[in-house]
Amino acid sequence: MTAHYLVLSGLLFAIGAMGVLIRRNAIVVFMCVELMLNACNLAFVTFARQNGNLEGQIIAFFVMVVAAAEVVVGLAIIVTIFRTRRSASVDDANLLKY
Amino acid sequence: MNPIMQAPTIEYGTLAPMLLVFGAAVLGVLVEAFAPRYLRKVMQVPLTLVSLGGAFALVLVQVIMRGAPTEAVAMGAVAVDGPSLFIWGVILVLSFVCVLLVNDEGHFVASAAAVPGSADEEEAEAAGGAHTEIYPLLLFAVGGMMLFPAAHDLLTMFVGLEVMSLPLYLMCGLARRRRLLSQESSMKYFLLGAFSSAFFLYGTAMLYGYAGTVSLPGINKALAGGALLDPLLLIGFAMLGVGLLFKIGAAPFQAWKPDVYQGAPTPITALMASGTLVAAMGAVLRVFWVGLGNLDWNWRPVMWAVAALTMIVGAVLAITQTDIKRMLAYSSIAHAGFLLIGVMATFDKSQQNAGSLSAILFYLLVYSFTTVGAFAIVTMVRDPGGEAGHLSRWAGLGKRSPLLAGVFAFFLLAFAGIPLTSGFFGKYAVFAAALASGSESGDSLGGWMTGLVVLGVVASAVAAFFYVRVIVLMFFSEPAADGPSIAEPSMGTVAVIAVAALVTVGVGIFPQPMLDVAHQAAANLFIR
Amino acid sequence: MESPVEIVQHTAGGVIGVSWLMIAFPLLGAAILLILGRKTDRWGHLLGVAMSLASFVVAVLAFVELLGLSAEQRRQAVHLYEFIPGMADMGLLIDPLSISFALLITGVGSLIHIYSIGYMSHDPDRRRFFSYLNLFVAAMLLLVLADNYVGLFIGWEGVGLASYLLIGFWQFKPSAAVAAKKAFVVNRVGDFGLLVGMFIMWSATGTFAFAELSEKAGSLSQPMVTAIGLLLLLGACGKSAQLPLQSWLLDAMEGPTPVSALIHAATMVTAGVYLVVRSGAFFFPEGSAQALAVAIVGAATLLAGAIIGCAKDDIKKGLAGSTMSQIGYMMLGAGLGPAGYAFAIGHLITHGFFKADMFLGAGSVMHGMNDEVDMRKYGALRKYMPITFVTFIIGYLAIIGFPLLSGYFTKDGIIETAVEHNQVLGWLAVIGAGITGFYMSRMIFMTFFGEKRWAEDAHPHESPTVMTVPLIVLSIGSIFLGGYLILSNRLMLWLAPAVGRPEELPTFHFASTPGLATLALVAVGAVYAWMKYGRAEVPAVQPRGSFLTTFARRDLYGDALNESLFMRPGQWLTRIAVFFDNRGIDGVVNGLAAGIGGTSGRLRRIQTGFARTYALSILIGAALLTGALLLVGNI
Amino acid sequence: MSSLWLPILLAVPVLGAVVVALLPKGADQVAKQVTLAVSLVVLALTLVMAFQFPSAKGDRFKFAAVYDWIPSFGVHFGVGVDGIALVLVVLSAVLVPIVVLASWHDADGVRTADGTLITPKRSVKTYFSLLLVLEAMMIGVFAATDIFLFYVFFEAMLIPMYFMIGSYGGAQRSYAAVKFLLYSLFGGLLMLVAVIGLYVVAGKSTFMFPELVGAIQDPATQKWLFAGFFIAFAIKAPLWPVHTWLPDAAAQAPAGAAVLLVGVLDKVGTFGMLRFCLELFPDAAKAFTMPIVVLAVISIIYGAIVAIGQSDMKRLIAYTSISHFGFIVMGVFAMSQVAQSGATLYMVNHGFATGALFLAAGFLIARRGSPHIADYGGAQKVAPLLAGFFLVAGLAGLSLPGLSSFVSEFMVMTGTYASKAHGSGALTVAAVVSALAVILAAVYILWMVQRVLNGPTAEPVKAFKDLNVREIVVLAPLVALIIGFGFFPKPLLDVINPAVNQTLVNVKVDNPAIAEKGAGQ
Repeated sequence: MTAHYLVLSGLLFAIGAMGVLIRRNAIVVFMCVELMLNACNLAFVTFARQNGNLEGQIIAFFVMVVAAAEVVVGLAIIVTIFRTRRSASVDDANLLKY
Repeated sequence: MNPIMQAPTIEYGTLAPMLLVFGAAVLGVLVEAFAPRYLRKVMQVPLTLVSLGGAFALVLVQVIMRGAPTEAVAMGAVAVDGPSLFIWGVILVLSFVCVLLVNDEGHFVASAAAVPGSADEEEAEAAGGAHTEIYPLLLFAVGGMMLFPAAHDLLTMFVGLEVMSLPLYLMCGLARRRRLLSQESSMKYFLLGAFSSAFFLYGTAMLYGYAGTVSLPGINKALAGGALLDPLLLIGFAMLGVGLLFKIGAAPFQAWKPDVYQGAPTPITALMASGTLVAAMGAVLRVFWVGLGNLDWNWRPVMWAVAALTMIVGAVLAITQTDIKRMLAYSSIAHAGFLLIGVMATFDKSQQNAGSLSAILFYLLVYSFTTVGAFAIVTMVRDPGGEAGHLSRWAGLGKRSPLLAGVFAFFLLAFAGIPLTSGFFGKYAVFAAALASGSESGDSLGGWMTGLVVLGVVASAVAAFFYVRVIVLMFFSEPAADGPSIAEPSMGTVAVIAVAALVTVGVGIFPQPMLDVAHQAAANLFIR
Repeated sequence: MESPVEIVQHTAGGVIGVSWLMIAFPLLGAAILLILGRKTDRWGHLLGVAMSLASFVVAVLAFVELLGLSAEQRRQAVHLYEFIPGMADMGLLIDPLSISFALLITGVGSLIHIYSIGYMSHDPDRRRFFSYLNLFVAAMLLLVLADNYVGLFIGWEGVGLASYLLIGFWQFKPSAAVAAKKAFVVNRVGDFGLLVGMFIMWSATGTFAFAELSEKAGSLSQPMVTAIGLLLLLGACGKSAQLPLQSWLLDAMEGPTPVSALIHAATMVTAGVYLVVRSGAFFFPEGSAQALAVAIVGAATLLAGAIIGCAKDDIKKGLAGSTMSQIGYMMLGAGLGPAGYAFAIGHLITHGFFKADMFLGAGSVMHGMNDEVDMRKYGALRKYMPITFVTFIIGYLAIIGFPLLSGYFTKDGIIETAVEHNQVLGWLAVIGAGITGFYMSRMIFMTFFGEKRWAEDAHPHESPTVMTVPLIVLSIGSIFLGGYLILSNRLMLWLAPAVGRPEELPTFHFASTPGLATLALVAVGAVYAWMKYGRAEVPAVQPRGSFLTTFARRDLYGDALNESLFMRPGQWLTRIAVFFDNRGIDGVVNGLAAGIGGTSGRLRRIQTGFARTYALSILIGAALLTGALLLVGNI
Repeated sequence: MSSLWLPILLAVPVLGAVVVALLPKGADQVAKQVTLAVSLVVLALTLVMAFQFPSAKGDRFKFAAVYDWIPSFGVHFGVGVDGIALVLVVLSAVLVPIVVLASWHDADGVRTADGTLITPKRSVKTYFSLLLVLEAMMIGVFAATDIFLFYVFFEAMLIPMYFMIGSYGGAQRSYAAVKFLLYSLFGGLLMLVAVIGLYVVAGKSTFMFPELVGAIQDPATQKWLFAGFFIAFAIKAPLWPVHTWLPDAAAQAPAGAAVLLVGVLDKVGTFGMLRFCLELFPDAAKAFTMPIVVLAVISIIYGAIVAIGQSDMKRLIAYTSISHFGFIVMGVFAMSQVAQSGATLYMVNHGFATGALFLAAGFLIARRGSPHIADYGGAQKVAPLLAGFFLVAGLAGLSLPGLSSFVSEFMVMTGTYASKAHGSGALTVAAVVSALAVILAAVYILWMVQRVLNGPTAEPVKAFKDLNVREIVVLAPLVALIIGFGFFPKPLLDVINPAVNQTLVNVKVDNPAIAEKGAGQ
């Protein structure tokens, strides 16, 4: 009965990806990425259950740590940008192109 | 498996180089935490250089004392084999060189947090000290670069990927001049990087679901038996591919490269263009060949298309670039394409693999050194507002400082793959490997390999055009009245350029020694 | 045709052994004059004359030595050196034919050298003139002495070069420059024929040597021989200004008069005749297609030349027309096989004398009349330059074939043989003789008789001795040579070892039907000319003539024809080709480059700078990758 | 036992180049003298070598030297010369000193007779060190017996020439330089694929030419590899329709560089066809002969016609060269001894003839400051010596008998006509058609002569000075060679013929009638 979980994780991942594409606010975009990571976690845990070994669950913990680190870096960058530009919109930052 | 957990064993000796780098990084953090500001730089620089140099020494020791070890260490988490050691060596030298560039004054912002043009930036400027955090960050990145290609299971690889990327995201934002561009590049790099690594992770999950393990050999074993059309497998595989191809900047995942390369501080660009590419290429090889070797008849056609697309996009788009760093970014995309030709030349049943592998390693070596040299020169051509990025500013450089322009022209010729430069032999090695494997019996796409090589040839002809274009600008056109100034180079920069030029010439005339090294490294392939 | 006498490799020393000196002397002269340049201005002309005389002496000695040998020994091959290993050697063939030419070339050549001292005395570039003359003599000698076609061809082009340089000697005159170029190019058309002919010889026999060729020619297939013959004829036409390649000769009169005398009357233009006679093997048997072609070309040209001669007011062009016509006679003769060869060569030699005589005479007239060439501005000159007048008259009588003068014998010989072989051509030749009578008389009357029609500043006077002496010598030759050569077939017997001879020797009748007919027609022509130009007043400006006259004045529309057939289309072709090259081929190349550039310019717009667009591209990429994998997997 | 001749011959100019490059700023005069000295030394060495050639040992490649270079690619530093290579090496060695003298002032900023500056002052020592580097590579490319080494020189050669055109040429120089480089580079890269393919398919794990002869048997493979090599050489030669880079490059390059470009660099193409395309892929060569000969004939006629229509002296000469290269290619592929010897001889003679013509034209242009024929007229009156040399060079260009190019052109055409290699009459047709160029050549050369030298002297031309001593020293040797070999080509042919026979043996053409004919009794 693990299929549902996989579907759910798939949905979450898709939602996250869509969010990245649709939302403008950098923070929100970033949260969507986090959502994708968590979708992965769900998948891992599910598969761990399915395969009957613990690796997946352990991986989940690793991912959380990594995600946390990512948050630190990410927020730092976004905040700096916000301070300089007074806007957190991803689209405002497009001096670099072509 | 027995219920009792045994304590994991770690081969410290074998892992020493990596551990040294990470250790130094942690130490660097402590220095940042406790040492007074005026002491930090004095302590950080030697620490960094020594640790990198030491690590390189340790790699040499490994090779000399124990030959090329081929073992999976740390409970099969890390594979220390010929290719890893080779890549480690290259990365360590490159990063050492890049540190020399980083050292040079004036690349990095005094206080990243301060708003550009604000009072506290003034003050930070006045205080003088730049961010010394750059050094530990760089060390962490290097550590990641070492772990990434050496990882023996996908989890370790993911961790390595992140450890490599996160510091780079930050460092991209630390340019002193043109800070808006710098910050923008850092944000773009960060968001897209995170996005792609999410794909990587999801792919890992799918493969875990398929194989029940994330260790590469395990996956390969599962492939040997299991159904090859399982959607889990294919989807996971594709997602994994996205993450990796993003890092080497293969089309259609190349979009970030020009923006980031242009915005980031040039020394960091140099590091990314050389170190990151090398590491990512290593990872690609390991995943596709160790992890998915049994699936090659399945992924090679797809990789064919990717390689072709990458070469074409890189070469064609570069033609109309007007910013030197952007142009080099596209050229590195094109070169990633050439490297993928080499990747194509490795497959499960081939006797050629050792040859192809060594070709790729050789190519990585020569290309990355030339790249660092080129970027080092870019740092020297300055406008009042910072580096003179726009190509038009380079007009007539050959008249004003023939030596600098000459060396740069030489690097460009090496990129173009003109004989008697290292670049030529790199290209030759890869093309030769591809044709050789293509002509082998049992290659699923024999003739197609030739086609790909011809395509590569055409691409490099197109690419030659924009390298030549820069030479034309520098030598055949009259200098602008208010031409850019040539920065008085620091010892570090000079050393960097000298090393790069030396490698480019030396390997260009006597490639044999380097080839031998590459051969030995590739002799007994990756451990599977 | 099997040449009756084998060529023997010359062994004994003697003059023949060093006969290459004939070529070496003038060549050396030319080299010295050209290399030392202005330094030699003072004595250059003397050196030129000396060298020419020297080689004349050698020729005479060789001639004497050859006389000393028995008929079977009279074909001496002198091997010089290996030219193109395995293909051709440099070697000379000293036989009656070649030595006769050598004598003519060096003899008349020397006289003209001497004459030129006076004629060119006022020209600052006299030294250069003499260097070219020497160059010409050397090349011409190589042409006639070489023992194979390659050597002959080198000489062939050498004389072409000399002629080019001398026609364009006053190159600052655009007309001269154009004429020179025209002469060379038209000649090249002939050379094309000669070249292809040589290709065939080589691929068929693997040799270029006259000796081997005349042996192997018999074994070749008839079509091949015909082809070679016709191609050689094309070459001959170019050099000898025969139809259809006649157009350059009249323009060639732009050159100094001695040049016209030496190159464009006495020697070079007769090279075509030499070629045909020398290549007898390929025009065998007489009456074969190619031989007939030669005769027809000759007949056609002798009429064309004569007609042109009638309409020219420019004395030199008039003479040039008559040269064409006379060479037509020689060709006609040469087309008749061994029977005609002797007469052709004979006429060639005598013509060399009397035509040179008249050209030099014309030159002498021009010398006295400030280089005026329009006969309508002459008249009554006999009183003012008597020697010139007398010598010219002798030449005149010779050419119209006044009984017992040189021309009479040689031309009559040709006509009679022609009539024997081919009625039509024969009688055409007779008619031609009549026309000759007319236009030559016209020239005489307009120049030396009638009223003065001079320009104001003209002060005619007799030319200096250095010019008149050659005239006298030449006129003496014009009187006696013909009779000496033809009567009792001296020339025919002399040449026999080289070119063969008909079974039974002809006997010269003084009162043959064609002969008498010729005389009658000539008389008619002369009288008509007297009525028109001697008795009547000669208008100072050219009157609008009848259609026929215009036709003749325009050189029978030869130039117009070339222009509309070759020049115009050629110019168009060139323009088209250039356009195609710049726009077509190069256009494609540049277009390709531009295309790639444009693509790049358009593609880079995809790089919008929006992070989210990049993310989208990543997502799409992921989808593609997955799709592709599934696809490949399912194949 | 490997001889040191060629390695030394290669080393001398390289060292010279280094020395010149390291000279202090402003030592221009010294740079020139050093360059001249070095090139003369090279010439002397080459001549000594050439005279020892007949007695030297070694079956085909004499003065052979083989050292390992890149063992893991099977690449050797292998050099050695057969007759064909030797004459071309000599050609290069002869032309370089002449070019050095000719371009003595090219980098100083050329002024016209009336003192207007055509090309600005540029770095003298760079120019001359490039020249020496180029010389080394020219010698190397002909002497290489290792295909990889040949390729390296083949490509590396482009760079010095690229800079010589690009920074010392005329107004359009950078366009011309880039066009030249990219065109050749593209061809070269295709050839690279073929080179690798040859190595892989032959499976001999060596690049040494002698061992690779006859290594490829499968006709299909031969065709592909042949194509790879041939396209590169056709671009280099250049053959219609990939010729358009030459007029631009030659017209923009300084006269000296143009001489080396047309006189030597382009010969690498025809040399490569003769040496590599034929011997490595005989079957393919035979299979492709007819189409290639057709292209050659097109080049001959087309080049001549377009030349007639040119208004720029240097472009005109370039197009005449395209026509001449057509002859060479035709001779190479006629597969008969006479034709191929003629073609080889043509490579040398064309070097001298076109060299002289380019230099003479260069001297005219240096005086007038314009390459346009229309800007001249009546030069003969004011500069008879220059005019004389120009005329002789031009006549050599229309291959007037008695001048060297005639012998070769005649041999090519005769050999092609007589070639029994293909039985078919097609070759005879080709020969006849190509003979039409004899007429066209007269037109394009003499018309140029007429417009430049003859006629009333144009105003700006009146200021011309005649040749000075340096210029005479430049042209005289060339003209001497042209006339000398015109009457006595035996020395060259005696060296060439055996090598060509060897080629024909390797190509397995049974063409006895011609072969033993031409071989010389």
